[in-house]
Amino acid sequence: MTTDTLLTVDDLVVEYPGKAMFAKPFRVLHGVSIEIGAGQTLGLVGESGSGKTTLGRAVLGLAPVTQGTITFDGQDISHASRKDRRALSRHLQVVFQDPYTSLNPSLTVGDILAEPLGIQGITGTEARARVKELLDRVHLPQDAMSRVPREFSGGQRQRVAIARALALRPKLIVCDEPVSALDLSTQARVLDLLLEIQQTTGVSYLFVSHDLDVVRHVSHRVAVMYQGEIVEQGEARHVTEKPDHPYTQRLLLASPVPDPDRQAAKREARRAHAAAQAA
Amino acid sequence: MTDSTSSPRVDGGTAPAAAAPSGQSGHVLRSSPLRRLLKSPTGLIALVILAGVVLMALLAPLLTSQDPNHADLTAVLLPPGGDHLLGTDSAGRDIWARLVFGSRLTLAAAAVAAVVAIAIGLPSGLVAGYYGGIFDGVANWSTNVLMSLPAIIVLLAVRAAVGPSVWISMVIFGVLLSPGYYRLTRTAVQSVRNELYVDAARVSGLSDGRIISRHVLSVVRAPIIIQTAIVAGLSITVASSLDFLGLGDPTVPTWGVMVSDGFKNIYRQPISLLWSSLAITLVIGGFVLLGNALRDSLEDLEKTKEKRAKPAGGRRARPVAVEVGTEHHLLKVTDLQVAYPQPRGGRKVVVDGVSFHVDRDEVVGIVGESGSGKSQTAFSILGLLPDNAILTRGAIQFDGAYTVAPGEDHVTQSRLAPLRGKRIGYIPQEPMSNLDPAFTIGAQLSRPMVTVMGLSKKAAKQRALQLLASVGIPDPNRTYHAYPHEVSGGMAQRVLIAGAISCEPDLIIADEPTTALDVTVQAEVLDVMRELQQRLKIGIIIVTHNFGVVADMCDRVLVMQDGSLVETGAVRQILHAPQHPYTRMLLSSMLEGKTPMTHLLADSTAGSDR
Amino acid sequence: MKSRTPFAAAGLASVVALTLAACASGGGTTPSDSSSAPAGGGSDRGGTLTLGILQEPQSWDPAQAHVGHRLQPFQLAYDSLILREPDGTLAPMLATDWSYTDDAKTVLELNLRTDVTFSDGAPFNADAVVANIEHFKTDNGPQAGMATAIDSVTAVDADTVDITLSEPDPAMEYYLSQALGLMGSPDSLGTDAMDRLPVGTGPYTMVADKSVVGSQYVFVARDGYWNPDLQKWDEIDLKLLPDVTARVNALVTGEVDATLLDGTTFQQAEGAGKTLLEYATDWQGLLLFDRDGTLNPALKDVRVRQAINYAFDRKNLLAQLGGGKGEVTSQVFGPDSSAYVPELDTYYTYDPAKAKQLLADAGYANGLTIEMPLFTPGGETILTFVAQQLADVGITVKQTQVPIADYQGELGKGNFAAAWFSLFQGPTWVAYQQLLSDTTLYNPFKSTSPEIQAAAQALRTNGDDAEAAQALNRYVTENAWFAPWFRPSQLYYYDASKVAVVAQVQMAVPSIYNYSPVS
Amino acid sequence: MLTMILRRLASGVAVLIVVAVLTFVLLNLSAGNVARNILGDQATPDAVAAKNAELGLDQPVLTRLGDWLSGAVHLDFGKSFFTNEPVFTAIGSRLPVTLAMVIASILLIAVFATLLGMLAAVRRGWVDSAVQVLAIVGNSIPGFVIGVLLVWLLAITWQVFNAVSNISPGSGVQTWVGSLTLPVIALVINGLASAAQQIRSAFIRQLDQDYVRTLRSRGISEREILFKHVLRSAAPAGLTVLSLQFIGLLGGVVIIESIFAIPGMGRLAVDATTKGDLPIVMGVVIYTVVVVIVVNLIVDIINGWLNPKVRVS
Repeated sequence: MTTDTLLTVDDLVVEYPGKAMFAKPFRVLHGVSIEIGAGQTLGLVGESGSGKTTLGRAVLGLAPVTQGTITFDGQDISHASRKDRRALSRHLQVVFQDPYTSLNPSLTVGDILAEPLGIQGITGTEARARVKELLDRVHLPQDAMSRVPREFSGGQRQRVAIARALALRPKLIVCDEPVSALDLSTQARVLDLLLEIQQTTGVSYLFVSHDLDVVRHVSHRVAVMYQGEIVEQGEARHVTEKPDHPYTQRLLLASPVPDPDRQAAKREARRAHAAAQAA
Repeated sequence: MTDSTSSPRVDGGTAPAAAAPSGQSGHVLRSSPLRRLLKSPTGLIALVILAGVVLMALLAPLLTSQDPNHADLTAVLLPPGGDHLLGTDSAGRDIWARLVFGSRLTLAAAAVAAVVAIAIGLPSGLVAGYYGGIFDGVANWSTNVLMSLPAIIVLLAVRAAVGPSVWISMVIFGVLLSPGYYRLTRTAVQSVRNELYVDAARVSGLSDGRIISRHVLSVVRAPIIIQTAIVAGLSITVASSLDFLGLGDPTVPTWGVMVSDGFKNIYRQPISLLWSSLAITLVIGGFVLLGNALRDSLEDLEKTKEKRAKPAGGRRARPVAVEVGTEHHLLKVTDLQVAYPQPRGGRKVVVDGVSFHVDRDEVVGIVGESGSGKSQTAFSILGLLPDNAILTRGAIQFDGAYTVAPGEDHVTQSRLAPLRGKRIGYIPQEPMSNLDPAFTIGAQLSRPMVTVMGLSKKAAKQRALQLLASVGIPDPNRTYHAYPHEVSGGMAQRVLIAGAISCEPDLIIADEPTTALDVTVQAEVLDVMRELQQRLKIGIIIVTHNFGVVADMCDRVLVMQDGSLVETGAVRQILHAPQHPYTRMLLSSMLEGKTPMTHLLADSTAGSDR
Repeated sequence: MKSRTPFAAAGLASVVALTLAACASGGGTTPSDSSSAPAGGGSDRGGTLTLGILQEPQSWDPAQAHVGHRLQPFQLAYDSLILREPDGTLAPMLATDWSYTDDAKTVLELNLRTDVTFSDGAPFNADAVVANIEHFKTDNGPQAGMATAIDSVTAVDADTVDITLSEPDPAMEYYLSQALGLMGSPDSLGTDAMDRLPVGTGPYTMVADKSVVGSQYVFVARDGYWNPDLQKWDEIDLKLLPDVTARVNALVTGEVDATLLDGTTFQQAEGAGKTLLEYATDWQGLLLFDRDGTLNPALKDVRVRQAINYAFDRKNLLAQLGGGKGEVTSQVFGPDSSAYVPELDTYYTYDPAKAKQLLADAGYANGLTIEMPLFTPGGETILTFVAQQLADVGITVKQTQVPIADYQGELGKGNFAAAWFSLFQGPTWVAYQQLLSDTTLYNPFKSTSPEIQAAAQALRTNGDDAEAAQALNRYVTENAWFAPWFRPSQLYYYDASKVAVVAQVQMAVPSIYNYSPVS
Repeated sequence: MLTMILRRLASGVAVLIVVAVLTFVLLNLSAGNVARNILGDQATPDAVAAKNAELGLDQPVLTRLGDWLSGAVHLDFGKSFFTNEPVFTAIGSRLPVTLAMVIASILLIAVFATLLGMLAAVRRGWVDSAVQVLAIVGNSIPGFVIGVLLVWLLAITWQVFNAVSNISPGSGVQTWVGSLTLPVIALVINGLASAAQQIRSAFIRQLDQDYVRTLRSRGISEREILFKHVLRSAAPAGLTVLSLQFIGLLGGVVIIESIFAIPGMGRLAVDATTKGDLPIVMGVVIYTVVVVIVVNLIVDIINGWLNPKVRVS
């Protein structure tokens, strides 16, 4: 795995300045280390406020790196300038959680998809052709180009967001809760699409989610975050089925299953686990 | 810095979303704000007035043959008529000519103030809002200085220092108005700065300048236009007030100068005051109307309401006996249909022909995706649908009496209000937004017990503390005295559950009660609900999209799609042997038990996410 | 009266406006129709008189006293050495008699009353007079110019004072009936307390706790006042109403009993049945300062100045600016002065053709431009007419705005070749001093001529030398040093059911002694 | 909370100093003819020069500014150039008039705007339309037109009120109230409609909140929801609207004072600026800024008290 490591985060600390003038800075990440190999998916799971989104944002340059390093494709990007970022954006892209706010409501889908191309100097017919290709790629109709996000459903918007991320054929896409806001069936379709894209393009994902089931389904490796630290990291199957850390165990046991009898059993297991932890 | 796992599912069943379906249908006509503006009567009136004045200014020489500055000693303060359409002023000048030519300067003066205010306020607001930091601090402080300056004194002092001039006054006034733009822009930019699409643009490497011009400006544009309409009106008011006080530039014909002249001669020729006052009032009114209409057309939030015929036979609906043999059901919904009037006419049906019942000591789950009408059904039972909702069909009976009788098109609050809290409890989806941030948890919890159950304050507090303990809150006393923002989401949801059962209702309606919670918290909250249900033997309706929750809680399940009930049955029957293809599709979308990295759906290549 | 129109109607700034127009002081000796002398008999004292005043005193120190309508409030609390009757004749007051003791008229001796005390109990005597006049010379009040000729003041004995002049001043006795003659208590002179509370020998005393700066002043009759004939009211309230609209409203609704109105408002008072007291104190028109062509060479040519005079339709200007009340004129000296020549009132007539011809003769057939100040607020209508009438004969007026507060200052600085103004018509010597002397504000270019010098020399020793005075008048009129339009009437309205009022010659409002109750 | 107040006060003092310096310099650019204005047309140039020296106007601006500031620190704002009245007294005698008028107006606006806004938000329908129309009309007619109309109708034509509100302190409460009625009506008409409209939208925003539905589901009466919960949550927005109106009234009152001949702060300010009475103008500026700072501070404190989040932290 180390041979073709794409992203390495080493001992990352992120702090936000305090609200008041001399308040102590607020530390969100306490020395986090992860690795993602080329063509691989790292699932990052944790509850709200655990810092998993911040980790993704730090990789994207949207959160301040206080300490530690982020290495992407052999290059230290911990403090990349806006200019470096522009070059980097070819290889590093993002899909956000909320498909309703991640697309500018006043731009057409065509403009949204052409934007990253334009930054890299791809314009005119070439860009138009690429946009068409992208729409195909995410299974959206060609006439979507001239429409605005408001006219699409949540799932379709998320497809647009994915298409935007794919525009420059990146090596890594940070997926920040990409299906959390979607209906069950839509979630399934979007996950299918993400898997399909990985299989055909070999892109890597940093897949952030609070849902262990989702993470298990798409990840090669899984990291579990709890209160700004990674408490467990390893092969997806291992972490999501036989976790070592009590928190991951708790997470696993808390997720309900669609079967009354198995759920009743799981409930009992959870209670037993809780009692054991308390003891 | 915030993980947003708890973000609500979009269209998780809140009423406005159901009433405004544009996000879902995928086939909404795009109507530009301008077109909407033209369609609203106020907008049209405003545009007609303003266009008229602009035309008047442009075509001034064509509209009158008189020289607005020609004084005639022998024709002073003439009444309207003859050579002078609107009469003459105190220097024998033609009022109509002055009105026509005055519109040029009046509008230009307003434009100067607006342009200066925008030129200062907009860029500084953009920079301060986008970058924050020191510039933001300095700009905010300067804004405070500007806003505490007494405008009239500044205008007077500047006038004294540099001489009287409409333009300088308006430039200064523009400076004084710039904080309005600054604040507006800054707030708008700050809200946009944290939008995900701006983050996406940053990730794409878009420069700040491009981000501002491409993503930020488009959002600020609308409020700026509205503010400009207001500022234009204000400038005219201030300019004419200065003239009225005799502090303008009298050598040029502006409407303010004309009012001033008219006011001085109010006893000699009152009508000479009329025209310019009227013109000023009309134009300011035009700007005010334009601002209002623009706001309306941009927000487009106005709920569409249908004129409803008053129910025949008086307001008070007579109680109707329920169908024989159904009295024993705790709740029975019969053929319920709920619709919303649409802005472009017609109605959108969100609940269509739904029938089901709930008995005592029974937990019924309503499952469906967003827009399936499950929350609308729940709110119909509570009688808490938005004002513009119409019950087009059906009936609801509770404990053997109709709350909505057949043939009634709206909820009779006098029937439902006494039931709410006392007989029917409600657990909402979002814990935080459903507690009043201004009151302590204890106050919100004990108040219904005082008003509904008639407990004394002391007894209510006692009981509230017990309830808090019973929903698993470790330190009830602390939580009792805490404000909502001082407790976690999970705790807040427990508080809401405690509130729902506080008056010992027979039926609880839980609308996605755990959707906003972390999965570990969800498990605990469900434990609390189950334990309470078993202890109190109450009926519960759980609205959810999560089959895990259904499996955990429910005895029976209703599956809804597009407002209709597609399948009902016992929980095991539905989960083990679903009949309807939609139910099957939903269940197959579940990830639990699936092989990782495989396709979940056969037809997932079709881009037809609903 | 229209002299007030632009100012008084201007609302806000009329306070300042009246400073400008406050030139109606007085000093003439020509008798006017004083059918009922107010200082006479009527001992029926009683009631409260409420007057709407235009301006409040800046300070109640007598050395800071002003003229005209701004002298009136001082008369409540202070007596003057000499009393000026409504017709302008001088009568004994605190001084029982006075005379020059030398032929050169440089030593004026006054004999004083001995039975008068100040309201703080101090006795009035020669020392008090000396203290007051010396204080007046040093306190730099608005009328300090009245004392410039005074060399020294000495107390001859307890009730006799000699005023020694450095050169004869024919107006000195008049001055002693005005600001210079007001006597304040020596102990209070120059103190801060006196700025706010007058201490004099006058018929009334101010009630401090009912008086509010900027609003109103309440005076009550002083017990034991030495001359009950001048003390006709139990109480006199002055309400400060700078705005003419406010004044007419107050008069109509009975909130004040008498006040000064203007051409835009008097109709309202007539309609409400108020009574008019009409008298003229001012002349109005253009001052053509630049007779030497310093600033505008065209004005050096007498034909240009005459053309300007022929360009004005005086009758219609009076009708529009003065409500038709007053008389047109071409001379700056008033009927009450020795310089007055009746036929000069019609020396210039409205004759645009002649004006154009004169301009053509002077080489300005293609027109010329004159810059004039437009004071704001208030001067808008006037300057519109000036510009229009001159434009009709080919003269373009460039209007430059000057805030009304700075108007006089700007004129005095010589920044304008010509300007509109309204000035009072005093006695000949006073008028000469104001219009033609080389120290006055209104002669910024210090223009003069041998003829004027000669007349001035004759007038210095005898202010009422009619021959010299009329020669002077003829000279400035024929040579068009000014372009006078008319003498507007003051429009003073009062409630005749409550008060009887007699006009005071050469004063913008009547003296306080001229109001008597109607029983 | 206390730190918030202290911080706001410190910032307020800084604002005060900057505004004072700016105004002082600005005014001094135009102070050329003050001595002449004081003395009038008959004063000799020597007398004018003497007056200039007496007033210190022959000193450089910075020297004068220094003198003024050192006086101001000791709360000595000097005397009026024109009336010799100490600035403190001059403002003190006019302050009650203006403040009485402005406060009475703002209280009436607050009460009626809240009632109207609430009614419009809750009832919608014709009440709502009426408030909207009222707001448009109220916003469209300039204040001086309303004032002039009122004088013309109520005082001159019908003679219901005094046209002129010249107030004397000795004249009893009744006269005082009577004379202020008309100006206050004019101010209220001008401010009420827009305040009602904004309070209406604040109410509508609050009524749309989730917790309102939850309160209803608990069986709490509509009246209690409205007056206890919604009113309280809408109050900060309403207070902000009213505080802005208050500040606006302080400036706008000059026109009303002019029409009704009321000897208040506005007229004092305009007269003093026109005449070049620097000490008075500076006094008025300081007073206005202090009032603005105090009003904002009070609003912040009340808002903090209404909002538990701020209160606790």
